[in-house]
Parts: sequence; C-alpha cells; structure tokens
Amino acid sequence: MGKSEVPFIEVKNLKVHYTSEGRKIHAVNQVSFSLQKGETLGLVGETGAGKTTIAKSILRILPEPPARIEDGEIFLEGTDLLKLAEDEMRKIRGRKIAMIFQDPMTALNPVMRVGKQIAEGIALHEKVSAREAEEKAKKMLEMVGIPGSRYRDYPHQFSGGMKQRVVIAMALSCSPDLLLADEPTTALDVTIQAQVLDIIKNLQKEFKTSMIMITHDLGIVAEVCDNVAVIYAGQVVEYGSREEIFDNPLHPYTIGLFGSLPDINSDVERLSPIMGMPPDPANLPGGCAFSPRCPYADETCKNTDVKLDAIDGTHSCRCLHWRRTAQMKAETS
Amino acid sequence: MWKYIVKRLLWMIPVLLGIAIVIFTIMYFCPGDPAASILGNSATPAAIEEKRIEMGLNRPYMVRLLDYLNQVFLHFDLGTSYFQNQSVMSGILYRLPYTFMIAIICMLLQILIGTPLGITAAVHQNGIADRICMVIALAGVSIPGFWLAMMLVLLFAVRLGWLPPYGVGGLQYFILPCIANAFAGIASQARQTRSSMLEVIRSDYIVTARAKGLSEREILYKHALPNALIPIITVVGNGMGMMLGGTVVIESVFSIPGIGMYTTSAINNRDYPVVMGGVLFLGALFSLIMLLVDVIYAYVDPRIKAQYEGQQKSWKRRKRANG
Amino acid sequence: MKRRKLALALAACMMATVVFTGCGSGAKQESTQAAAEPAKEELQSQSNETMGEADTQTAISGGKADSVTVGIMSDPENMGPWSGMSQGRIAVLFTTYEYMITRENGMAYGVLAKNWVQADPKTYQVELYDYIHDAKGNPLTASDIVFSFESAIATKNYGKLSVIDSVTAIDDYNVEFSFNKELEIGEFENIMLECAIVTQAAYEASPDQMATTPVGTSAYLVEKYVPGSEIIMKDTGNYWQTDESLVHGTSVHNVSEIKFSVITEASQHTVALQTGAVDISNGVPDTDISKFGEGGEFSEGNAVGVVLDNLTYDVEYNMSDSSVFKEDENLRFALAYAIDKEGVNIGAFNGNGVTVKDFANATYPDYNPEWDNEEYYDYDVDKAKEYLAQSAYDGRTLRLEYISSGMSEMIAQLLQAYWGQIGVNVELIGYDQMMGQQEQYNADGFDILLKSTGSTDYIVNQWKLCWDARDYREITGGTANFVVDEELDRLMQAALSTDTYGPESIEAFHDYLVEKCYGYGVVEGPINIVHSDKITNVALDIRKQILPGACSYAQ
Amino acid sequence: MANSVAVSKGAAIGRKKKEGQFSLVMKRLMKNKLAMAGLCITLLLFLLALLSPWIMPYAYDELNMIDRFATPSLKHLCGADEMGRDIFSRLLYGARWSLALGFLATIISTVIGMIIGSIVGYFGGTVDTVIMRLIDILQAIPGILLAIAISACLGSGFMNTIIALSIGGIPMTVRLLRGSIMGVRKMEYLEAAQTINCSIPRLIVKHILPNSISPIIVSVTMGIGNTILMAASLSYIGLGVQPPTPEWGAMLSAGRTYMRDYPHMVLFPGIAIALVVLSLNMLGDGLRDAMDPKLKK
Repeated sequence: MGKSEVPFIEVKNLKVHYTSEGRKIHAVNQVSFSLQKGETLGLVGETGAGKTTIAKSILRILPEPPARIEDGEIFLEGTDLLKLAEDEMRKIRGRKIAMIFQDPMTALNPVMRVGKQIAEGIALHEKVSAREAEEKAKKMLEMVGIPGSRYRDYPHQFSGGMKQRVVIAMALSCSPDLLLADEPTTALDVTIQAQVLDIIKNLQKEFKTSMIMITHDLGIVAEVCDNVAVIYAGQVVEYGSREEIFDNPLHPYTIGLFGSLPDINSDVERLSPIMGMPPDPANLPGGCAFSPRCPYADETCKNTDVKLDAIDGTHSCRCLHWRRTAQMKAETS
Repeated sequence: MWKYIVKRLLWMIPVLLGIAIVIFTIMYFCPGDPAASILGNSATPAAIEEKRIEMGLNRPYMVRLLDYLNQVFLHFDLGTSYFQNQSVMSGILYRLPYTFMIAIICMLLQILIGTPLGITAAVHQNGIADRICMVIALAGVSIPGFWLAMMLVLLFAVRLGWLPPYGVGGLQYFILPCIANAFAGIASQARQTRSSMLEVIRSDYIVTARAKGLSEREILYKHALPNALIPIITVVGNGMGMMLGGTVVIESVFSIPGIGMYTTSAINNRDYPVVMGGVLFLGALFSLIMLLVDVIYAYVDPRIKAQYEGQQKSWKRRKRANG
Repeated sequence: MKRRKLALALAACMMATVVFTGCGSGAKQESTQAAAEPAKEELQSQSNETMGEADTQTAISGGKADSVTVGIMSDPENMGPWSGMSQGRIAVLFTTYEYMITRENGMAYGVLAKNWVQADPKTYQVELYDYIHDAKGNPLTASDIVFSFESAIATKNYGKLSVIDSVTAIDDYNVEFSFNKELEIGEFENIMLECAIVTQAAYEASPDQMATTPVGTSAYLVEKYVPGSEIIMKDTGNYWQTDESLVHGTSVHNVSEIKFSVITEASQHTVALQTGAVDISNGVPDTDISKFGEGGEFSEGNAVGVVLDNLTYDVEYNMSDSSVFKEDENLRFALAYAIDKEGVNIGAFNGNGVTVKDFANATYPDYNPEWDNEEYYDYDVDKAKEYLAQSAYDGRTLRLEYISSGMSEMIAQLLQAYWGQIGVNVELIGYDQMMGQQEQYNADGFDILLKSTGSTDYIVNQWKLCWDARDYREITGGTANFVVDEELDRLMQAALSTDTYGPESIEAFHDYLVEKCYGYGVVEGPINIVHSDKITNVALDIRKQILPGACSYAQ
Repeated sequence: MANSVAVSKGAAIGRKKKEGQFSLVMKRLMKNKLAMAGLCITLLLFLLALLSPWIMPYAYDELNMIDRFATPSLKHLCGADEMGRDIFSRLLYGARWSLALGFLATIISTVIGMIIGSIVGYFGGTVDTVIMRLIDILQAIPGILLAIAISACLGSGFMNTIIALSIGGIPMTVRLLRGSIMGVRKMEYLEAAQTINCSIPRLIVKHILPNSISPIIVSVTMGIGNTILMAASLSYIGLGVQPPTPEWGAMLSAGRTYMRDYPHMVLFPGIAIALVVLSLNMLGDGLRDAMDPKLKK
C-alpha cells in the first residue's frame, strides 16, 4: 500500500499482547499501515478491537507489564520508535506525536491547574521560560475557545466539553507532527461532539498535523479521514481510502458496520446489527477471526490463515471471499 | 475556607460535650472508688465512706455530671487531681511536650521512611523491591510494639550501650521509643502509600502526563504523588491522633511521663478528674488534628476545597472567570 | 504510766540499717560472697536483735558520698505532706519529711519529739526540741505540729488519725493530743508516724500545697522534680539537729545529692543497674537477682541483698452464711494442706521469699519464734485429700479472688494448680486494685480471697487488718471475711488492748486462728535490693523503702 | 448517528458477570501466593486451636516446678515458663482464646458498625448527622484509652475484653460502610429496585450490603490482626483475659520480665502473634487485590 516515497509514519507487523491472570490476551496481531504527512487515517472497530493499543504502542505508553510489544516496527520518518532509548522517546512524545484521550473527565490531573498542565509540556519541549510557557498555554486555551483567564482554574471547574478542549489544547501545544485522537468525542454530549470535532479539524489544518483518528463512529470517519483501516480482533481487516471503504466495502465486517448504521434516506429498512459477540482475545478462533460471526463463512474460512489481499489502488481486504462479495454487490446494484 | 474552619470548630463543642458525658458515664459505672484509693489498703470501710462524702462522690449521677459539665464548659476548668493537688490542666500541659515530641518524631519517621518505601514498592510492583518493602511493612504491622521496644532496649541500650534505655532528657532519649513506636506507623504508611500510588499510577491522567513526554520521575512526583496524598494524609492524621493517646505501652516501657501514662494510671487510681480531663483534652486534640488534616486535604485537592467553600462561592467564582 | 526516754533508746540501738556487705574496699571478695548467699538469714536475725554500737557508728558517720541515684518503680505524683498514699510516694516520703518519731526494730525513738508521756488513758503530751527549723530555715514550734495534724485530719486521708479528738499547743514546745478512745498497742506510735510535719509558714508559702515543692524538716530539699521521671534532692547543709548523737536513721544525710529515677518497667531496673545509671534499686525482678550475686553476669561492682517484705500473702475464706466454707471446716483444712508453700515461694519469688507459719510473717518483734517449729498446715496431699473426702465439697468450681497486680496473679495461679491436684476446681477472678478493694466485701462475689497485707509495727496490728470485727462489722457483719465468732473477737481485742497485750494474748489468738483456719498465711515476699559497691551499707525505713541518705558509702 | 459497536460492549461485560463474583474473586485469590499462604496458615492455626486438647503434650495449666524456665527441647518443644508450664501446649491452647478474641471482637464491632452504617448510609439527612456526630465522639477518644477505661469498668475476663476491644472498632466500620453506601446509593440499579417497590430494609440487605461488602471483608481481615495486637497491649497493662488462660498477649506480657535470660518465653508467643497477624494481613491484602477490579489489570 505504500507510495514511492518514505511514508511519514509506518507501522509494520505490530504485535501486542497483554497478560491477565495468567492468560495471554492477543490485543494486536500483525497490524501494518502507513500514513503520509498531513493525512488523516481513521482506525475503526468495536471496543476491545485493539485500536487504542495501537495508538499507545506508537507513543510507547502501554503499561508494561501487563502489555508487551512482541514484534513489529514503527517508523516515524524512517526511525524505528520501538528501538529508541526511553529518553529519546520522551523527546518525541508530546512534541512530535501527541495524543487526545477518550475520556476528558479522567485525562486531566485533578489537582493541577489546567494552564499548568498545558504549560508543562511546552516548557519541557520548547525550552522556554515558565513565563513564556504560560503565555503560550493561555494562547492555546484561547485557541480552543476557553478564555485565558481560566488558566488558574482546576479541571473540576470545567464541563466535559471544556475539559476535552483543554486536552486538545494540551495535545496541540507543541505543534506535533502526528496527532493520535482516541475517540475524542465519545464521552461527550452529542451537541458538543460536533464542536469539538470542528476544533480538531480546524487546528489540524492550521498546524498541518497528520492524524490518526480512532473511532467507532463511521460518521466521524466520513467527516475527517482520508484513509480508513477497519480493525477487528487486533487485525486490519480492510484498508482503503475513505471513498473506497465507504463506496465499496468488501469485508463482511465492514459491510456489517455500515448495515448497522441507520439510513436516514429510507425509513423502512431496519437496523441490521452484526450477530454474535466479538471474539475472546485470549482465545481467538482459528482461521478468519470473524468467521464465527460471518454470515458468509464456510469451512475454509475456519481453517485458513487469511492474508490481507490488495484489491486496487490503496484498497485491501482480509477476506477469502471478497471477490464473491464484490460480485454479489455488483449484481444487487 | 475560614467559614468552614469556624464551622468545624463550633462542631467540636457538641463533640467534646459528648466525650465528657461518655467518659464520665464510663467512670461513674467503674467499680472501685477514689476514696478507697487515696486511703490505701488498710483503710476501714467507715473511713472510706466518710472520705466519699467529703469528695462528693455520694451524690447522684445527674448532679455530679451536670456539676462537671458546668465546671468544664462554663468555667473552663478541668478540675484538680484527687491525688496530685494539681490542676489537671497543668498536669496535662506538663506532660504534653513528651507525648507530642514522640508523636511528632514518629510522624516524621512515618512520612520520611514509610512514604518512599511505599512509592518504591508501587513503582516496582511485583518486583523484588516491592517484595522487600512489603515484607518490611507486613512485619511492621504484625509485631507487638512492646516486644519490639524491649528487643531494641536489649540490643541498643544493653548490648551496644549506644542509647539510654529509659527516661527523658535530650533527643537521644527519644530515639528508641520513637523507633519502637513508629515501626507500625511506618509499615501502615508504606502499605497505604503503595496501594494509593498503584491506584493513581493507573489513572488516565498519568498516561496523559506520560504522553506529554515527562520523565518517570516528574510523573511520579508531580502528578502521581499529589493525587495519592489524600489517603496518605489520612493515615498520617490518624496515626498522629492515635499516638497522642495510644503510646501508653511505649511510655511505660521507657518510663516516659507522657499523657498516656498519666491518663492510664489515673484510670487505675480512679482519679476521675484526670481521666476525664485527659480524655477530653486528647479528644479535643484529636478533633483539631482531624480538622488540620481536612484543611490539608483542601490544600492538596482543589475539589475538596471547592466542596468546603460551598456552592455559592464557587458559582461566583465561575461567573467572574467567565465574565 | 509509760515513759520512754530518748537517752535509753539511744543506748540500746540507733539504726535500722541493714548491713549486706562488709565495709571498706579491701573486703570486696568477702562482700560478693555475702551477697551471693542470700542475706536473708542475716537480715532476719537482725530484725530480732539490735545491732551493736560499732555498726551504728559506722552507719551514721561512716562513708559519705556526693551523689546517689535510686531507681523507684513509680512516680510519687504528689509529694505534699498529707496526700493519699501511693507506691511512688512512700519511696520518697522519709527522705522528704520528718515525723514526730521513728521506729526501728519495733522500738520508737523521737525525731522531732524530745520525749512524750501518757498523761491519762486518752491524753498524751509531747515535748519538742526547741531548735527545730525546716529546710528553708523556718523555725518549727508546737503550733506547727497542731497545724500539721489538723491539716492531715482535715484531708480525711488518714484513717488512723480519726481517733484524735484534738491537738493543742500547751506552750511553744509542748503539744497535747487527746483521743476519743483508749489507744491500743502501738497505736500512739502509729499515729505519730502517720503525719508528716511541716511548718505552717513553709506550707503557706508553697504555691501548690507542696505537691512538687515539699519542704520538710529533713536535711534534704527538692531541687528539681520532673514528674514521672526524676526527683533530685539536695542536702541543704543546714540540718537542724546538730547533735549527731541524736540523729536517727531516717534523718541521716550521708549523701549530698539524691536522685530518684522513676523506672516503670521492672526489667529496666536490671538494665539501669547494669549500665550504672542507678546505684541502688528495689525493683529488680526476682529472676535477675542472681545475676548480681557471686558468679553472676553483673556481680562485678554490684552487690545484692534480699530483705523480706512486711507483706504476707494470705488466704481468707469467705465465711458468710451462703458460703461453702461457713460450716465446712474440713474443706478449709483440705485446701490449706493442699498448698506446697515452698513451691509457691519458688514459683512466685524464685525462692527468695519465705513460707510463713502464721497469718502474719516472722518479721514482727512480737512474733513468737517457736511457731516456726509448729505444724502449720504443712504441705500434705494425703491429708488434704482425707479432709476433702470428709468435707461436703460437691465438685463445684470455687472462685478465688485476687488483685491482679504484683505477684498475686502468679500466686493465684499456683494456688489454683495445687488445689486442682486434690480435685478442687478453682476459677480465678482478678480485679485491679480499686475493684478489688470494693469487691472483697461482696459476700456473693468470691469463695476464697488472696490478699497481701502488712503492718509496720506489731503482728497484732497485721491481724487487726482482717480479724478486728469492730472495723468491719458495719459492712460484713463480722471480720473482713465475714467471720462471726465471738471468741475470735474476744481474743483479737485482748491481743490489741494495751492492758492485755503480751505473749499470752498473742499466743491465744494465734492458736485459735490456726485451729479454726478461717484463713491462713502462705508466703512472705522478698524485696530485692541491688546496689553498686559504691554503697556499703543499705538503710531501709519502716515500709522497707530505701533511705538513700542513711546508707553508707565507700570512701 | 448511533454506534452499533456499543451493543456488544454490554454483552462482553455480561459474560464476565456470569462467571460469578465469588468464584472470580476466589480464582484471583488462588493465584496470589502470599494470600494463599496467609489463608493456609490461618486455617492451620484454627485447626490446631480446635484440636489442641487432643494434640497438646501437656495440660495448659499443668505446673512443674522442676522444669521452670526449661529451654526448648524434645520434652518441651518451646520450653517452659516461670511455673514450669509447657509453652508449646499453652500456645496451642491459647490459639483458641487469642483467635476467638480477635475474631469475635472484630466481628461484633463490624456487625454493629454495619447495622449503624447501613442505617446512616441509607437514610442520610438528620439520621446521618446525628449518628455521625455520635460516631465522631467515639472516634475522638483514643482507642487504647477507651479500651482501658471500659476494661476497668467491666473488669477483666474474656467477654469483657471482647466488649472493650470491639467498641473502639465500631466507628471505622460505620464510616467505611456509610461511604460505600453513599457511593452505591446513586447508582441506577437502586432506582430500579425502588421502582419495583422493594421495601427499604430489603433494599439494604439485598442490594446495598452485597455491593459494599468487599471493603468490609478486607477491613475485617486486617482488623482481626490489629485486635489481637491491641489485646496484647491490654495484657501488658494488666487488663484482659484472666490467667491461667494462655492468651498469647498475656503470655508475652508475663514473659517480659524474664526475656533477658529466657528469651524463648517471649519469642514463641511473639512469633505466634506475629504469624497470625501477618497471615491475616497477607490474606487481607490478597482479598483487597482480588476484590478491587481497579487494581487488577
């Protein structure tokens, strides 16, 4: 899926597992993808599919133990982050790669003034005086729509949406090259979701930041992403540009995701949820991980290790029967 | 904040009144009487009865209780010891420095040793350092204090001759009692620090801090520790409160004239004014320490401060900030 | 009319000092020898005969020292002259204050009193020295004596003073005491020994009724008091009695600075002596005593002496109407025979005490040494079982009440075990001092009482503490342990009355009590005194407390 | 815009619930070696205490003046005390008293504390204010002094000591339970229970208590150890269980005079106390870890 030049970030064969109560939980299995400068990649999938683990692996902030990166490489502009010394890595965190967390309620230190929490990163990476860091932090606050006078307030004095703005300001404070946004709107009220998303989009444009947007919300993907990787049971099951995925989903899981999206154009068709439950990550089924839930699965699916198959352009799919699916689609339309 | 403190101080009055009633009642129902104690072993029953009347011990419960409460709460007089001809207040104030000294040193030891132990254990969870710290901590809470005290005396005072085995005087006299007394405190401090650090270390904001690129050290001391402090402060406060009244055994082993011994021997002698005065004083001290702990909470955690300051004020604040 | 002249007394004896060790540095080898062999035989013999002139001289003028540190078990708490008694207080009382008289080996000698006479059956007259002054220099006259006694009576702290009708000053140096009854044997002396004497001027000048700033007429004045920790007393160098020949044991001041060090934990007394932090202590546990004796770990530089306490551990049966013992003398005998008194002595005192042959011990001057050879419920399991078989004992559990401080707890456990051997079940009920004092008069609360009592003068006065029904009738209807026995009352009163007091009445009471076995003595405990060889001669007061000023010191 | 994926979120949790809270906790506990060691030692001590009359080599109160202070040997495994009683037998038999003392006192204080705590936590308002002030009063009196005063008042003895020790523990349980009930009170399932007209006491017993019980269990486990230590302190002062009952604290306290020469007299009771408190603490730590999902990842 690569273009000719070196991608801005490239994840190759990433494999991560957790150990919990003696059981090995395979959270990420051989995930690969890449991203060009300025682009946005959407990681889509159910809770527990391993999206957050991928993001945290890139920043190397997984709790080790119980988590362990078993295998793989993560190149940022050609350097393998996984091989960097911890203090080298620290210079990258916050400065080159920053992250917005899912739950703004818990992502802020409750006993530290919010301004200080923003200024802390600035002072660390930009080698400026405390005063300058404070000025910049105030500017960042204003940029996300919070008056700079609230620099000295504590997180509990903010509402959820405001907190997420603070988190965003914090993440963008050192103009990172890559922003990892982990479900930045999930914990927010619907009305606020749009505002926050707008802020992210605008700032991304302003700072020309690349972004990996983690979400289970296809609406957000449609709105912000250039490319999409659909994750299931720690694997990329389908990858492609936004158009490719939205116009021509080929993996039964992706199709299922779209099927469970309410169609505002037709009020007749009911939601068709994906049957069954996500697999137990400690005990993944053999063959295609999705096979137990797949309406099209046959015996071969359960026995064969399925490879990610290139389709055309950037589009690829991890399904033995994608051709059949494509055919069926062509027939129905 | 001040309003809160004043409110809490006012709340102390009914609490102290309650303590006075409780301890008075317990002592009232205690068999044995101070008159007999004063007259000694060979006193005849008739002589004891006469002494009881003189001391007013023959009056009914309510009369004596009201009399006592009137004396303490309206005249601020804790009374005079039956045995020492000395006002209970001056008796307490005389002994307070010793008890306080021990409590303060123990508290410092507890904080300076227990906290780092707990942090080390939490940071290296399940590692060797964790195991060692926790074994020390478990041993600390499991060993009877006076047993440890006497072992320390045998080793440091008798065998090595480094430290005085008993008595009061310079700082060196406080070393053994404080070690013996602080051991359990250090242990529980280490345990509490470890568990609250563990809880905090797993919080999202620690991940946030890490994602900012902060070093582990900075994360630990700037982000984790301040958040872990509340339960730690609680342990310190409780320990301090307990030590003020609970060093009886250590005071006895090392012959230190502290408040614990003062009150305990008064219980044995049925020296009611001293028992009641001592317990009241310790109760007041305990309440003050708890107030101090709560004030420190507010200092450490702005959320708690906001809670104390009440809705109205924080609303005003927000309005001002927004407008 | 009895009259005791001081001069006579002086000629007879002076000191109650007890010589443990030889004097002088050359005698070191011998001294440890003497110490190792528990000195009790020596001590006992001394308690029955007076010491020679030479010894007395040594004790008074011999070996002075600059300072001495005494380990005491508890804080005096209140050193005021007339406050209630406490364990810590008696340790410093005789160093702080002087009394009208003192008593040594059962004989009374004047201290402040030059002499005294009984004017009529209820009136005594006392003449004071006319040059007494207290440690602060205030002269002491008859009016101060009146003040002291009246103050002491007003506190109601002293039951013995309740027989005083009035104390009046006849002139500056003569005082008259009148009593509301005829005094019994030793009673006047006890009254004189009960009230510490101070000058009214000094007392009124004290900010705290002398609780921490006592001023007596003794040679010592409190220099520093750290409550609960230490008391430092200094010789004022201005003691009123300048005639050395008239200075008695309690008033001798051989050392210029005395430090009483409060050590509450018994084992710490051993540590203190071992490390040299104190020079003398009576708080060393029994089992540590041997360490200071010959061949012991710390024998170097230390000597040990065991003095018998005046306290006797007695068993009293509950003789109330509802008690099993009331009509069952066989059960009383059975239990008495079942106790191995020597075993109790070993178990409780490491063998340092002695078994007794009477309800009281042999330290009293009016104790009849012949009793030592009598049979006194000597340990005999067969006899005990025989009596038990004849008794009406039905296997029920008897309750043994004791005060759970000191050695009583251990003795109670030993008694329980011995009685268990003959098949009598006993349950222990321990009370603290206060509760015990109250519960001992509760007829339904116990079956057997273990008590320790003692008197400072005569054996009859120890007997009185249990058997004088006049003191207890209001509460118990009889003696302290509910005995209603007119014959016993008659014999008790005969032994106590000054008119009939004497070997016959004493013998009669002893025999009757042994025969009836309402209660009996078990063992007499020791006081373990260990001191460094800085001290050559230890002096004790009437309560067997160390008198540091009166000890003699190595030169 | 809705999300389909959230549907399966609840399902995943649901499956975990099916395994059962208890067996889950037990499973976690079994994996914790320290906690299991603690549990085993505690159970073993219980067993020994129960069987003591049959397995102890001597009667606990059998005197033998010849063997006074005997040092440990085959005849006396842990030596003999100042009255020649076999310390090993006394320890075995004393386990009954010490453990019973620790357990009963803690359980009594916990049960009373739970009842008060439930009432306070559930009703809140004036009831809360009044009772919590009373609890403040009790808590402001130093624990050991309160125990000493009550002991002095009731006299020594097994039951009296239990009462004296348990009163001081009540405030802590009340606070603990009140706290967890306050937390649980706002949760939705309570509202659900209320809407189907569940009676109030039933609500507390059936719904609130089971959900607040885990911190209580942990505090009970640790509390037993503390109570045993406190009983030892009481014995030191001369209060507590009557002799010749070989309560460990009393043995320790009685032996202190002789510890210089016969260290076995304090060593073995000291070890016994430390061992039981240690194993209860290890068990308590393990239980806390097993019951607190936050700490387990």
